[in-house]
Amino acid sequence: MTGAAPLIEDRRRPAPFGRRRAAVIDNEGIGAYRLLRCEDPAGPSPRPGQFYMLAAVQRWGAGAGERPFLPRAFSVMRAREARLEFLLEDVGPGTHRLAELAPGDELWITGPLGIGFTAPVDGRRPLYVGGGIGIAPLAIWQDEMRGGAALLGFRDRQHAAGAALLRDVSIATDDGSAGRRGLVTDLLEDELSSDDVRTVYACGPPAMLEAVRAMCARREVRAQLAMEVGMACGYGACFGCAVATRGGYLRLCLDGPVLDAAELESALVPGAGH
Amino acid sequence: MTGAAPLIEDRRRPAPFGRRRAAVIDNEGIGAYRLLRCEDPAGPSPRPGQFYMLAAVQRWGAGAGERPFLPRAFSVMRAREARLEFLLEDVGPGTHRLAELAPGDELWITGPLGIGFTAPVDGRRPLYVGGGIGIAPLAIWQDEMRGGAALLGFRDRQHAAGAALLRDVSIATDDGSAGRRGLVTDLLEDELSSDDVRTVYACGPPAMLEAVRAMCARREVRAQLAMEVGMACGYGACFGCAVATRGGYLRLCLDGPVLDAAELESALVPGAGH
Amino acid sequence: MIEFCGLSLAHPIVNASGTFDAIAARRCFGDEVLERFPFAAFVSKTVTVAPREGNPPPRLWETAAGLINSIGLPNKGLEGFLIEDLPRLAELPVPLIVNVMGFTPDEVASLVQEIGVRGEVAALELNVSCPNVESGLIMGSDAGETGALVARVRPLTTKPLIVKLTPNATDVGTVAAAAEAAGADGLSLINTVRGMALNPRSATPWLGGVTGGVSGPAIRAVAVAQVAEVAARVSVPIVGMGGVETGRDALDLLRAGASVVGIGTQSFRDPAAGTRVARELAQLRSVGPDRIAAGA
Amino acid sequence: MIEFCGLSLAHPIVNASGTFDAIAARRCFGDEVLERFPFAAFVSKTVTVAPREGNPPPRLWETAAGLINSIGLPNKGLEGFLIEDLPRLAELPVPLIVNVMGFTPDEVASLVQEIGVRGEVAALELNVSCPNVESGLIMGSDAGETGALVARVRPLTTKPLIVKLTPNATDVGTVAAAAEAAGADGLSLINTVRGMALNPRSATPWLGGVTGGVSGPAIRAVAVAQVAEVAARVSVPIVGMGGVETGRDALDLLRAGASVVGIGTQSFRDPAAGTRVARELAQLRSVGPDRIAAGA
Ligand SMILES: Cc1cc2nc3c(=O)[nH]c(=O)nc-3n(C[C@H](O)[C@H](O)[C@H](O)COP(=O)(O)OP(=O)(O)OC[C@H]3O[C@@H](n4cnc5c(N)ncnc54)[C@H](O)[C@@H]3O)c2cc1C
Ligand SMILES: Cc1cc2nc3c(=O)[nH]c(=O)nc-3n(C[C@H](O)[C@H](O)[C@H](O)COP(=O)(O)OP(=O)(O)OC[C@H]3O[C@@H](n4cnc5c(N)ncnc54)[C@H](O)[C@@H]3O)c2cc1C
Ligand SMILES: Cc1cc2nc3c(=O)[nH]c(=O)nc-3n(C[C@H](O)[C@H](O)[C@H](O)COP(=O)(O)O)c2cc1C
Ligand SMILES: Cc1cc2nc3c(=O)[nH]c(=O)nc-3n(C[C@H](O)[C@H](O)[C@H](O)COP(=O)(O)O)c2cc1C
Ligand code: FES
Ligand code: FES
Repeated sequence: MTGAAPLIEDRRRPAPFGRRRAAVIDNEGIGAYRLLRCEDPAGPSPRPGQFYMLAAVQRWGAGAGERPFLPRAFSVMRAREARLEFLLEDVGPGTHRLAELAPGDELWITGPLGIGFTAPVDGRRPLYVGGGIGIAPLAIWQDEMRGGAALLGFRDRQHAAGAALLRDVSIATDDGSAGRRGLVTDLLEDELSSDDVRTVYACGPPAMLEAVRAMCARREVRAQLAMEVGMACGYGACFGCAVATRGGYLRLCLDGPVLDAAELESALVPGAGH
Repeated sequence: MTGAAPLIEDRRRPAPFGRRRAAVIDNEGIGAYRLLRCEDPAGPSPRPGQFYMLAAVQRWGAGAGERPFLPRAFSVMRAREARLEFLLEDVGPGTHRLAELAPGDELWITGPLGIGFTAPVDGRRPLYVGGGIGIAPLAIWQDEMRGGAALLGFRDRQHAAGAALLRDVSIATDDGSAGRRGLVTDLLEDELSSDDVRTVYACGPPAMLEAVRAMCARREVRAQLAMEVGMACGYGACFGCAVATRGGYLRLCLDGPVLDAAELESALVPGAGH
Repeated sequence: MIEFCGLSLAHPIVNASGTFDAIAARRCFGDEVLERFPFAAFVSKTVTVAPREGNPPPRLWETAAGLINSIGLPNKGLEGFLIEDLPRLAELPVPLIVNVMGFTPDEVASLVQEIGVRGEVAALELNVSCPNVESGLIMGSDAGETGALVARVRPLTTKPLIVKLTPNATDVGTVAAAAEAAGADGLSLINTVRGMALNPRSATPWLGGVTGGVSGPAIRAVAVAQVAEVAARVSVPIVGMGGVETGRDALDLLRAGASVVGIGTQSFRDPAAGTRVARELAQLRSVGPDRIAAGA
Repeated sequence: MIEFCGLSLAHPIVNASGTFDAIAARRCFGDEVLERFPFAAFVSKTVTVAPREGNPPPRLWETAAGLINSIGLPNKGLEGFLIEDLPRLAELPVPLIVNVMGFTPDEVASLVQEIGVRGEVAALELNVSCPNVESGLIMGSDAGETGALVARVRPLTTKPLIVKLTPNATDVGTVAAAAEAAGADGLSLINTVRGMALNPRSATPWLGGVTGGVSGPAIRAVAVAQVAEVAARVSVPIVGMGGVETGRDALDLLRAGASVVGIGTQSFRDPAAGTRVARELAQLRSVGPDRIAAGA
């Protein structure tokens, strides 16, 4: 599928209507992350960059008895043979519950949702820039693109274990415990200095995305950003996932989560990140 | 302790202040019921007829994400060597959750609470009348009284398995699948016809308690009824467990759950039972 | 088939305004949405005269058994609605109810007139949960203001007029009675309950709009109370909503006095929730009351 | 030590009126209740002039993340309170705040006068808000009535007067401002939110009192909103309550503008909940804001 035309509908595979059950196959620790795999015989194969709304069938509303109440959004990290893979980090009640699921447990899933990445044009080569859990959608995209270098930033060595999920990686960590000490944007700066005939595909925390956006804008490098923001529904129903663009607010679940960096004045989305 | 003076404070063993954790020892099926045993090293030994407020430490608020929210009241069925036994039937979200607890799980318990039974006076002999799950407080009381006949009514054979928890029992079942076909009050009618020098101790559904109350009133047989009504707190804080007596409403958790039948105009408490 | 304000509905479950965007859902799920449309009528998100961007984000906060939203009624405005959205909403397999709100009686009048005249539109829902620009108070919290507004716009359309009440009022029953007296054909309630959350990091309000509205199971008991209160005061039919999750919850609102039940937040958890609730409701109604209690 | 309306409190956690009966708790738990008293002040259940039996049962219904109660203010009446309860409440190791309600201004006046004069009493809380009792219109939902009532009784005692507001009002801020202007020393909120449940078997109202009041986590977001709204309008200190379960919830109410936090329904789940919440709150306050967010 390399070189797919940038038509919107090529970037969106429609989802079956309504949530459906999906059996958990396994749930493996990868450093600081969990790789959650489930069956999805009824679903179409997603486009890279699309996401799913996930909830556990059992005990979604458990624990302290309050949250999680709504489903949570997760980028698909890989999809093959009617199986979906998600990468997640336990950062709150929803991800905590998903992180403890075991084979035999069930998920509610709705998806694929949103609009994914488009291939580079004009002979540019892809460059993936990921921060932390943001590596997830880059993995499936790198697969489909059949290559391209990945620059990945992590907090520390434990998180950097996630880098094994991509190929051709360069790593930076905040504490220098793996790869170069520093930020992934330091790697990006070097890379673009030596070769800027690139299209950048980035996913990560808001501050990282904003640095990538600004750097690419300065160098006139095209960039697509897979963004995150709190979502209640994931399919355009609640208008809760508004992101400010040059053209006004858009619903990230419907017109994203992948946005062209040129649409944004800033990628510093309020309320996102940890 | 046979022949304990009917002083209120002899019928109430005060509880440690605040809820405390109690490890589940086992949770055994007995016909249609569950016998739930837990450790309670910190608690005093309860008086027969007293109750505890129970909640699971984990997943109290789980399932559909709503109920159970408040703790639930359970009569103590036996207490020895710092272990408490409860008998319960799965009739709703709270009892359902308790019914699935396994060794190693933990309970929140508060108790013992309320006022228990008093021994017969004037040389009367005890007679226990239980309906369904209402056998629980009669078991510990029969132990302490060192005997006395028990008349027990159940829906069917499966429920009648609970009769094994008492001694000297006569059984009636609604469908005749165990013991005599009919109501426990038929057994009581026969028993009182042949010997009414008795004090009746009854626990069961409202309709049964009301029949017992009326029958005993007619024959001028003293009766103590262990009653049930919805409770939020169990320690007199919410005023939610009001039961109408000849002297006005009382808080069943504080001035019951064992009431002298003579105090009641009717034992048909609204909102109780299934 | 049930009859509601002159509309024939296949079952009593509709969506709550602003909680299901049929056009967006079609983009996400394709035409399966039309084939398996979960609601017996479709209620649009609120339309205002001028286009609105909506409130600054964040717009959502998850709370105990509920959600607080501060969306701020983003919409394309009257003209955008008529030109872009109405033709697509007309393709839905169910009657269309258009929800409108104005910041002045004149605005409401032009919304009612221009939307009411369109053949695609089966009925109008008047959202009166908006602040009066002069007094700052919510119009719908005052019986006098609500009655005057309804009386003013009632003659402007022949279509059924449903007035959507706010729960943030001292005396919803009196507001409802005033709306009925002024000519409302139906009432819908409850809208969201005013609520707020703080950012755990900064201790400032989390929502860009500062306060928001609570929806979901947390407000269900409030909905049952207000529907019962209003049903006791009026004889026009009621769309009951607020925290409905299951057929049993829908049944409770019907028993409290509603004729039709709206599903809001629950659709966020499952886009097809309306279908499930309608099915559960039909099942509950096909058994006797005792079986209902047992199956609860 | 914190200062609240002239009272010195060991920490900012008190009980919400009607959710902890210190006399009953002593019967259940013995003197351990005094030794480990969970609250920095004790607020009595509402006292009325005449004794009250309370509402017919059932009085409780469990709902999503909350409870609906229809208790109906059972109490021994003014005389019974003064003779039987006051001496025992005086034995508590903390200041005593007596909550009172009258069905007429005269009743309120005699309650304030006769209770305010007692040395055992540190402050009075005026319940103008109970939704369970049929007193016709609820006084506390109207700024004029509330202001007039407070002005009338203010001169009758030298003790601090806390006015407990109802959340079932269109405009709580204005009621609060009227209470302050009329001389209230403090305000407390929120009382329960009007709600209702149906008997699954009979489809009739479950509660003997027909409607009731919702409390617990379900109303927390409403409490935060109303406390913030009132704090923006008045300068007297506020007792914030509604759905507090953890120290983090208490912190939110303090950040929203309260000086003291009340624990209600949570005490039903654990009699010593007040102690835990006070401890959690102290821990949260001893760390920086970032650690607070992380530990939430
Ligand atoms: C399109 C998309 C794709 C995503 N892909 C992935 C992925 O592949 N892997 C992954 O791990 N994550 C992914 N995320 C993020 C993931 O959805 C969130 O981490 C998750 O929702 C967190 O839920 P939680 O309950 O664990 O944590 P929460 O407690 O919900 O915390 C998450 C953040 O939400 C905010 N927050 C805190 N409390 C509340 C509240 N009560 N209500 C609302 N917001 C609150 C805070 O900013 C907090 O830092 C994606 C998000 C989007 C939108
Ligand atoms: C002093 C005392 C001692 C008891 N001892 C025992 C015992 O030894 N063993 C035992 O099994 N049980 C005992 N019970 C009864 C036990 O407490 C109840 O069965 C239990 O509370 C049921 O909880 P649940 O969540 O399983 O069911 P619920 O769904 O709470 O159903 C129980 C009943 O409550 C009512 N109800 C239904 N929904 C609601 C609601 N939302 N809010 C309020 N009420 C509702 C209905 O009448 C229903 O039939 C005792 C009760 C008391 C008061
Ligand atoms: C995200 C969101 C957006 C809403 N937007 C509107 C709206 O535009 N117009 C309106 O009248 N009501 C709106 N509502 C209120 C709902 O229609 C409904 O009255 C309320 O959510 C209660 O129902 P629920 O508990 O089932 O969600 C909105 C509710 C939510 C949660
Ligand atoms: C069972 C019960 C009884 C109550 N009784 C009173 C009362 O007598 N007087 C009063 O002012 N408030 C009363 N309240 C209201 C509480 O004081 C408090 O305002 C409310 O419950 C909100 O707090 P919570 O969510 O922590 O329970 C009562 C609440 C409950 C749940
Ligand atoms: S998450 Fe609901 S509209 Fe995007
Ligand atoms: S259960 Fe709360 S007073 Fe009895």
